[in-house]
Amino acid sequence: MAIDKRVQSAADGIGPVKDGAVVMVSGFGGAGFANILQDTLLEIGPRDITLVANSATHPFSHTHKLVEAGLVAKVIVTAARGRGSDLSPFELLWRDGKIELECVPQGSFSERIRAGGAGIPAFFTPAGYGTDLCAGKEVREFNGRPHVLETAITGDLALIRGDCGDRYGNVSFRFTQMNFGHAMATACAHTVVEVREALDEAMPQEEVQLPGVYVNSVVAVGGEP
Amino acid sequence: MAIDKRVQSAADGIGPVKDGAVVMVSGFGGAGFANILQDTLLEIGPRDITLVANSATHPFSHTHKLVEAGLVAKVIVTAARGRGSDLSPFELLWRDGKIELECVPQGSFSERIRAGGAGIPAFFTPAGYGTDLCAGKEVREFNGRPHVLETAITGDLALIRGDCGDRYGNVSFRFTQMNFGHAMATACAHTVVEVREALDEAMPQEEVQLPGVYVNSVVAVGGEP
Amino acid sequence: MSVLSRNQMAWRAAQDLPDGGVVNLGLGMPVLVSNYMPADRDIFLQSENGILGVGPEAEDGYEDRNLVDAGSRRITLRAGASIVDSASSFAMIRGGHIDVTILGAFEVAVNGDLANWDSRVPDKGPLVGGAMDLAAGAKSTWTLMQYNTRDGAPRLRHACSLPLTAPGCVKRVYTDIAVVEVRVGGFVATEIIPTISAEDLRARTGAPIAIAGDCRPLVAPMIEG
Amino acid sequence: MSVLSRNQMAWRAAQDLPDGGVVNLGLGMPVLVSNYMPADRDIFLQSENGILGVGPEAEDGYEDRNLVDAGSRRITLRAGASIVDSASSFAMIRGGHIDVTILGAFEVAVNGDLANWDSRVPDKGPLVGGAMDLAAGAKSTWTLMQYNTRDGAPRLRHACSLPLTAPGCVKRVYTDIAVVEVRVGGFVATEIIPTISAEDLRARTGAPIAIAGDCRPLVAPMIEG
Repeated sequence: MAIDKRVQSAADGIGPVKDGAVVMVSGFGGAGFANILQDTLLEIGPRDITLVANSATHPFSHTHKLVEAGLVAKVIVTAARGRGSDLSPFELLWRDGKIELECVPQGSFSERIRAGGAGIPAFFTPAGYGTDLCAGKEVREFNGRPHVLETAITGDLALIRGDCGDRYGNVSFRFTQMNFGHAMATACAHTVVEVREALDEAMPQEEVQLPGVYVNSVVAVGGEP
Repeated sequence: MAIDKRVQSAADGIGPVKDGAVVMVSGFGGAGFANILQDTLLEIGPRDITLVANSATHPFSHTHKLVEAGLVAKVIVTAARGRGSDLSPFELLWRDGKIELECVPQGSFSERIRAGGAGIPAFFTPAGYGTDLCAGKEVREFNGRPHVLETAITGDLALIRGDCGDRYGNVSFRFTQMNFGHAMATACAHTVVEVREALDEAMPQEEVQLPGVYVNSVVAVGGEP
Repeated sequence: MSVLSRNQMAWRAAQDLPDGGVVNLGLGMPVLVSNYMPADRDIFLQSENGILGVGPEAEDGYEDRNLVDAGSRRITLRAGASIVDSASSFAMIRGGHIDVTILGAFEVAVNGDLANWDSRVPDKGPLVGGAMDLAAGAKSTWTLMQYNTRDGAPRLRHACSLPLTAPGCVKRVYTDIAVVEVRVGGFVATEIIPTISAEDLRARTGAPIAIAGDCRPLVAPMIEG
Repeated sequence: MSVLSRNQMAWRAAQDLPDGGVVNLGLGMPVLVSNYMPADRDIFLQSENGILGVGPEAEDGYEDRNLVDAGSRRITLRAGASIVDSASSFAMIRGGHIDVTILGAFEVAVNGDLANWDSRVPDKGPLVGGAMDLAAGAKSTWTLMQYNTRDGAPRLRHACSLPLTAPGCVKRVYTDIAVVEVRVGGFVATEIIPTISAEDLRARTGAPIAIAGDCRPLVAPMIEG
C-alpha cells in the first residue's frame, strides 16, 4: 500500500498514550514548540508521564499546561526556572515534592537523545564533570582529562514541530526550528510531527532535514511560516 | 580581515604535512574521493602517515598511490581487500608486514570519527561484539545486551571532496558525495576541501552541509558535477 | 522443479518483506531482491552510505558518479528519498530503524551466529564494510545464500567455523533448497523444494534441523537469468 | 574615570576576540559583546541552539519566531551563516571548535573553577542550559561580570562557594574595574581602572592577586546606556 503518513488530526497522529509514557517535546526559545500536539496530549490525559524537553517552564511552550494538569511525574530538562521571582507551575510542584526533576547540561541532553536514537547506550563527555549535576556518575580519564559516562535517553512518543511534511514522513524545518526535533524523532518509538503545511508531492531530497523513517505521522496545523 | 578560505592550489590548502601525520580521506564507492588532494599529498610526500579512509584498496581512490609510494605506515579502514584474486598494493605490503592494518566495522568507523570531532572520547556500541575485530575491547552490558567500548579517532589533516564551497569554508555535497566528509572534517586539526566550484557569494544557509567552522581551505578543481 | 536460481532465491526473500518497511540489502545476491519487490507493497531501501529510498539502477547515460549505493552501483532515487552522511546512516542502522536487512552469508549457526565477512582467503585483506553494524542493528537479519558450499559442505552449522559477523542475529535463511527459521530451539525448515526429502535436507545440514508442522513446498516463478 | 558600565565591559572584552574566530556569547551581559565587535575583524558568532553566524537582532516587523538565538532573541543571520540541530551544535562546542566563549559568572576561583548557573535562590528551579558544555568545550572560556557582588563580596575567590559549572576552565575575567587572567600561579591583573589602586583591588579580591609587570590602565570609550 502506498505509504501516506499524513493524518487528519493531532489525535489521530498521537493515538493512545499509556500512563507512565516517556514523552519528548521539541522546541527552543520560541522556535519549534509542538504546542498543538501538546494540547492534544493534554486532552488524551495520560498520567505519570516523563517529559523530556529543553525547558519545563518556557512560557511559549505548552509544556507548562501538562505540568499544571498534574500529568507529569518527572521532567528531564536543561531548564526548570520560571521567569522572575514568582514560582512557575513546575517550581510549585517541585518545591512540594510532587514532581521529579533531572536537570542535564544541554549538550549532554541533546547527545543523550541522539545516542538513544543511534543505538549508543552510553558515551563519555567532559561536560558536567566535577559538578553537582554529574555527582555519582562514572568518571574516566581520556587524554589526561576526566570525563563522565552519560547514558542514552529513549522515549515512547516524540512531539515535534516542523515546517513542511510529506506523505513519506519527510520533514523540513524553518531556521532554528529544528533544535531537538531531529534527535527526539530518532529516539522515540512513535513520532508525530505537526507541520505548517503538508505537501502533496514528495519533498525534494535536498530539502529533507528529518527523514521519514523517523516519523510515524504528519499533521498539518497551519500557522505562520 | 574578511574571511576567505579559498586558495589557489591544493598545495596552498594542505600546507606542510609532518611525518607520522594522521590523514583522513573521504569517499565511498566512487563518490567523493578527494583524489586531487591525494595526488598533492603524494607530492608533498610525508612519511609514516596513518591513513583513515573507508577503503585501502578502492580502485577509484588515489589512496592506493599513497600506499604504493610507501608513505603509509598504517591504515584504519573498513575494507582492505583488492578486487579479484591478485593482491593489491596494500595487500602486498600487508602480507610482508610492511604496513599496519586496523579494520573497523563501518558504523563504528564513522561514529568514532564523528566522536573525534564532537569531543566524545569513547562510546559503547553493540556492533562488533563477539567478533575478531573487537577482541580485547572492553565489554559492558546495557539493557541485557553486551556492547563494546569504541574510542574516538582524530586526525591532523582531512582531505575532502565536495561540490561547491564558499569563502567562509561552507561546503555542499552532491548526492552521496558527503559520506565520511562531514565527520572527517570535524575530527581533524586541518581540513582541506576540493570542490568542483568555488562560489563568489556566500552559500545560502539551507544549502550548507558542512559548516565553514570545520574547514580551513577550499580549492576549486573543476570536474563534472 | 530444480533448485532455485539466484534470482528465484531473491524473489522468494522479497515476498516476505513488510509493507511500509525499511530494508537494507547487502552486497552480492541480496541486491537482486530489489528486482522482485511485491507490487502491492511500498518499501524503502536503505543503503548504508547514506541513502533512504534507493531506486532502480541508473540507465545508460543517466548515471551520476556521486549517486551510488553501498555496492558502488550508480543508482537513482525513489520518490520520498533522502540522503544523509555515513555517521547518520549508521545511526539509523544501529538505532534499530531498519526493519530487515538481507545479507549474504558463508555460515549460519544454530544459535543465529552469522559469518559473512571473512572467508580466510590467504593474503587477501579483510573487508568488513557495514556488515557487523547491519547484523547488530537491524530489527531482523535474514540471510540469502546457497544451502551448501561448492564442495557440498553445510553452511547451516552447529557453530560457525569462520570469523563471526555478529552473534545470534540471524532470524531466517533463504536458500536454493529451503527456507529455514532460526528459532530458540534451533533450525526449523518452513519451506523445502519439492524434489528434496526431509532426510536429504538433514543430510545437507550441519546441525539438527526440524521440519515445521506447516512446512510448505518452496516454489518460485520462472525467472530468466 | 569611573568603573566601566556594562556596555563598556562588553566593549573591552570584544577588543580581544581573535580575527577569524568563532565565538559563543552567553546569556545576559555577554550578548552585549556583539554590539562592539572590532570593525577590522571577521568573527562568527555561534549560538548553541544551532546557529553559526548570528547577525544583529531583527528589526521591528522583520522578526521570525523560528530564527532565534540561545537567548530567545529574534535575530538575523550574517553572510556565510549556517544552521544545524542541537546535537550537532553541541558536537561543535564539545569538540573544541569554538575559539572563545564569554560567559556570565557568579564566582571564579583561583584555579579557574567557574560557578555561573545556580545562585541557590530558594525554591527556584535550576537552569543550566549549555553553560557546562560551553565551559568544558570551548578552547578559551572568559567571563564577564562585576568584580564584586552587590553586597561587595568578592567574586574572585580561593574556591567557589556556589555549585560549579566546570572546574579549571576560566582563562580570563573582564570586570568593571579590572581585567584578570587566571594563570597557573593564580590571578594576575593585567588592566585596572585608573581610579583604583593595586591595594584597593587586592582588598576587593577573595584570593591573592598579582599585578602584571606590564599592567595597563583599563579604559573604554564613552558608550551610551
